[in-house]
Amino acid sequence: MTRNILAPLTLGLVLLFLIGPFIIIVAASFSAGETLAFPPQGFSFKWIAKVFTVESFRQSFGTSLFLAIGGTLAALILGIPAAYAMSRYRLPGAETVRFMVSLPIVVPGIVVGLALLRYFVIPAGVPILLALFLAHTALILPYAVRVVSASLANLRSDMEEAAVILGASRIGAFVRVVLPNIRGGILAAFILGFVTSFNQVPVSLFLSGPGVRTLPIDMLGYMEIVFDPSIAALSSLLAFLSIGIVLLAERFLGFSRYV
Amino acid sequence: MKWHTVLSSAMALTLGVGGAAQAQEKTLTISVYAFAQDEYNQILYKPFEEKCGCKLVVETGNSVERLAKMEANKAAPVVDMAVISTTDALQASRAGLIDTIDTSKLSNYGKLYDIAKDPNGDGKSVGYTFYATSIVYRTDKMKITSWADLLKPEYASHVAWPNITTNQGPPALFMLGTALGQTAPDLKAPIAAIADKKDDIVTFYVKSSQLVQLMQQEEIWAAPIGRFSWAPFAKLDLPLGWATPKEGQTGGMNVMVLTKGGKNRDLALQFMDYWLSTEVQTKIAEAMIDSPANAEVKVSDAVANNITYGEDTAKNLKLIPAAVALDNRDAWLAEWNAKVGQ
Amino acid sequence: MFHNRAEAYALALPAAVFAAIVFLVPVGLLLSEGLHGPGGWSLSAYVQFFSEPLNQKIFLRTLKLGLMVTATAAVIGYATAYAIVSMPAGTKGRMIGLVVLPMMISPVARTYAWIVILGRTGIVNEALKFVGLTDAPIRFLFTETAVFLGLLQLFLPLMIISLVSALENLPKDAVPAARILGANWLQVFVKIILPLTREGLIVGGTLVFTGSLTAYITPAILGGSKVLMLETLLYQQVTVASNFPAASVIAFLLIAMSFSANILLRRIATARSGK
Amino acid sequence: MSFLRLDGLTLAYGKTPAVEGLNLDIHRGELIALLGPSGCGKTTTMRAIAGLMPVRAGQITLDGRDITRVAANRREVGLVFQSYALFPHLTVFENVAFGLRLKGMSGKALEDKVMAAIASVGLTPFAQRKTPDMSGGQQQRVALARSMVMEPKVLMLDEPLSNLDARLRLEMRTELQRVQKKTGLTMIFVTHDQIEALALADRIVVMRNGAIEQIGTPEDIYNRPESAFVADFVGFETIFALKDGAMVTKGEPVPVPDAPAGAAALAWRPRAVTFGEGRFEGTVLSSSFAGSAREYLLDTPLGPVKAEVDAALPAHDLGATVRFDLPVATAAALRRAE
Repeated sequence: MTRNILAPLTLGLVLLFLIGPFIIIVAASFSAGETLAFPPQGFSFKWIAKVFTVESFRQSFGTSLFLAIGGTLAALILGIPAAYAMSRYRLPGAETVRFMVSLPIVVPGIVVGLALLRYFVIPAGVPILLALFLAHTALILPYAVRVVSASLANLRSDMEEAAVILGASRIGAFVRVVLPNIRGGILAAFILGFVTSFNQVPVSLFLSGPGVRTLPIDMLGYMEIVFDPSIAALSSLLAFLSIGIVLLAERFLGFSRYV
Repeated sequence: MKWHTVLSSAMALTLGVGGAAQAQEKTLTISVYAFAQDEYNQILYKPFEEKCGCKLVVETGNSVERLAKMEANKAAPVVDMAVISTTDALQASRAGLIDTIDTSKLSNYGKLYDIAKDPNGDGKSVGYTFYATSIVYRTDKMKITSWADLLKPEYASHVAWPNITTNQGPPALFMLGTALGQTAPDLKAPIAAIADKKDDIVTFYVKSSQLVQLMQQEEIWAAPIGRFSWAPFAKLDLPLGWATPKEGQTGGMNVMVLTKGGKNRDLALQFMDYWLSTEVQTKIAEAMIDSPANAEVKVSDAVANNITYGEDTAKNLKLIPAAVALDNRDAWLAEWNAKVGQ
Repeated sequence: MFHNRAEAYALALPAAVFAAIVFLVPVGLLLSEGLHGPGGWSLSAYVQFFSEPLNQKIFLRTLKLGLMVTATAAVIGYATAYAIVSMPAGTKGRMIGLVVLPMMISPVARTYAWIVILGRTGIVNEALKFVGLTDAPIRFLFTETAVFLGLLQLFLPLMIISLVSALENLPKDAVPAARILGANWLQVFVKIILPLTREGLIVGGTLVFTGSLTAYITPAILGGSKVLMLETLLYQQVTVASNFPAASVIAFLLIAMSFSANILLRRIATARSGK
Repeated sequence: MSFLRLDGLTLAYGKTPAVEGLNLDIHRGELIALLGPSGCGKTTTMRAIAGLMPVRAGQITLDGRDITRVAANRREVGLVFQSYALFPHLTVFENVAFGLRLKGMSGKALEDKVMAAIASVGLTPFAQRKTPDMSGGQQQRVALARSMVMEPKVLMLDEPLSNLDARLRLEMRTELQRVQKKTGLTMIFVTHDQIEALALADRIVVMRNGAIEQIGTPEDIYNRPESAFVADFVGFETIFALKDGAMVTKGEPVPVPDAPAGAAALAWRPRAVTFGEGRFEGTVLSSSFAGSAREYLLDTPLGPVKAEVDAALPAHDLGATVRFDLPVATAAALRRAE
């Protein structure tokens, strides 16, 4: 019966390993000291307060928010029809489509960032923000397609046929029957895409320009200059924001069923 | 390449990226070092924006990275003016990325130390600050009287050394060479000395800010740094000192340059002139960010002790001439990669 | 199943074309850059890249760390996922939540946390000292160990999540059935669990391996210039050296490694399952 | 005049043909069963009638209107799916109201009509329930009400009883018959279960390999199968083809001088086999007890023969040798030997 002790023990150690850094970051956010340290030196809200005074954070937060929301929406707009086509139609070349759409998972982000910089931004004058938007959309696309495909697979296709026979148009059937039933999947894809985009570093590494910087790159830049706990504070704030959103989603939509 | 343009403009349209709204206001795009942006914002950017009724767009990063970007954007320059190291300015000059500066439009030009007026002698750069590079160290753990002390067996495993690609790298190696009695510009001797201790040395740092954390964690006891990074160390609750090695201190100068083909030439010159003014240079010095290059700046002793102040100090720094640094840069990197890199 | 082909293409093509334009075209151009020599097409950039011992070393290090992180994540991942899956529904949900939790925090901050943890006066060294395993603090920072741990912490959740969903789809009685038929735990794993969860392993493995190839921050901060990896080297080649042929070679290596890992994982998973 | 007419209907999945040149006439108010093994094209045919499957060639006429190219949502046909295909995000009421709302109906008229439909399948107390919470039988009633409320010209049901347990199956069978008789609705249902088809349908269409094998009343199909395929399907277990006035067997041909004219094969149900005496001899391969009867499988020089005898008679052991006969009088004469 050793397994009965072994399993929780493994799980405990793994969770400690995974969550340890998280705890340290959260603790450091409330530190009174000048550097990251654990246990934190004293208790204060000064670093949390400082986050709101750094102007570049505000700007890059806006950029990241735009990319995460816009990119995820764009990825869903492209991804939902693609997932639908692959699950509901006899599609010659479906494998090619699947491959194309999943490329962003297999191609390292840093390469994509560089390629876009070199061939879109510089020669064609594509604005950096647009390049970032395209890159983030492409990056989220595989997740959008995968999660939506999964929820479509759980939805019997004869439901749409039933709707059509009852008088709905194809689009009507999609809107009235398919969409309401994959809502959770779409929300899951949205959250997954949002988090992926928001925390994305490698793709954005090369894609920064005057006034255009994503938040993680800005944080990285900030850490290169000032090594104080305000980054920890900012990260904690963002983490709690994300956790809050996920919990709300879970509460109202049972989001975890779809991941 | 046409489809690129079509695609991008189509995308821009759908995105509603309005170029029109921006164009109404005069915009000056500058490229600067990333540190102390909040202070610069208060002392320099905001007042300038009010003065000129224009908008400043700021790109930040280290000198080399930003130079690489300028080179990439050569055909369609993004930034109007940049501040970089003298070596990078010389490289930019040779690569045809920057223009001659019309100093007659800089009312404060005459107030500068002579060494700051045209450091590369090509009329394409103006110094706005200089700094000493020496060693920050734990006075309770070690005694530093020479650059070579850092490689002592009992010290080496507590040292962070600047990577060759940083601005501090070559000067520090040059001083180490001097301490070893080898002053050849190929830096082979000091690189070999570092290579001997490469496993002991904690890290070859790229960003000096990290050193504050490492110092705090007692990961390191000493590191060669530029004086401009000194302030955060001073805030630590540790016995830290600024070494005055017998070989002297080295250092560097940062300069302003104008991008060739930059759209807002007059505005850029106005900005440069404002930055060089006694008022702004004094405030920046008092904030312990940059040492002044303007001779009229007077600061208190407390401030002077924490920055690199005065023309005499500047003259005594053992600097590597920009041309030497530039001509040897590739060879140094190759030598470093071959000996230390692996 | 619908049969209108035009409709199907109208739905699927925008995504595929988008990925092609944003991904395939620029990445293809980038790769072709490494194949241009002085007189047309040539492999000179590759020859030059690999002629430097440092580059060889970085390449091997990247490969090694990627494989180690993936393998470790797979082993720990299976154990953890199995433990999670065998829990009652409520606890299971909470455990998955805890596993996903670190993904909510910026990788920038997560990586910096390791500087605190692995420092000479950090928790790990203090713990080792307390237990009496060492007298002098061990140096972790700026070593491959630090990068390994950082990468593992970054990507382990992806593996666990992939394996949890794979294990959940495992037919309920498959494992007991195999046990009754006389299989030991290793045999159960190799003959039942592995083949039935191979999609999860492939997805998780690819995400972890590719992730470790592309995670710039971790090697940059925890490894520094002493532990260069291909991704940090790529960044350096572009920003410091403006050496685009070399960057193209590195890009090719990264993509090739990522694809090979994907194919290899598929192979391993298929071979073991006995088709 | 036929109400629903399939004329030379040809269907295919990509390059795989599914139904080839099918002709069928269905009268108003008829209850038709499409019977056949899986893959025979019965479901495909039904989907083509519903408009869910493109027609390669041929014509479908419903109530005098050519609907071959009419979109599924304008065909005025109903379809109850095998899985019921209820909308899980909607209540019973909303499921039933779905089609009416699309027609623009609302308010009291809608409510009355929907509630009447729900009442007609006995689910009034469940109107506000979400469908996934209901039992299989209840779900099927919802599906039925949802289709019926649209007053389709033809109502089709895909394997309507296959997902129900034995007791519910009987109940639902009665229900379907009652609804059909009451409304006079033309109904087509697809099934692979001959008992279901025989019990429910006015006429049975037996399909095989994408074509119609035989059309007839349940009595026709049960008693007068035309081919070996249909005979086998409705329980004739022992079938021998006729050639030159003799049965083709595994061993020697057996002359049948009194075979009916035009017969291509003879078929016996197990009960039609004379057991214990006769011209032939076989050994008992297996014996199974089925309540009132006992079934033997015999290994004979003719080939395997299945016989059923009264269970009251003494049982034979495995391996025992018994005599039996295949009287022409109890055989069904088939027009096709396949």
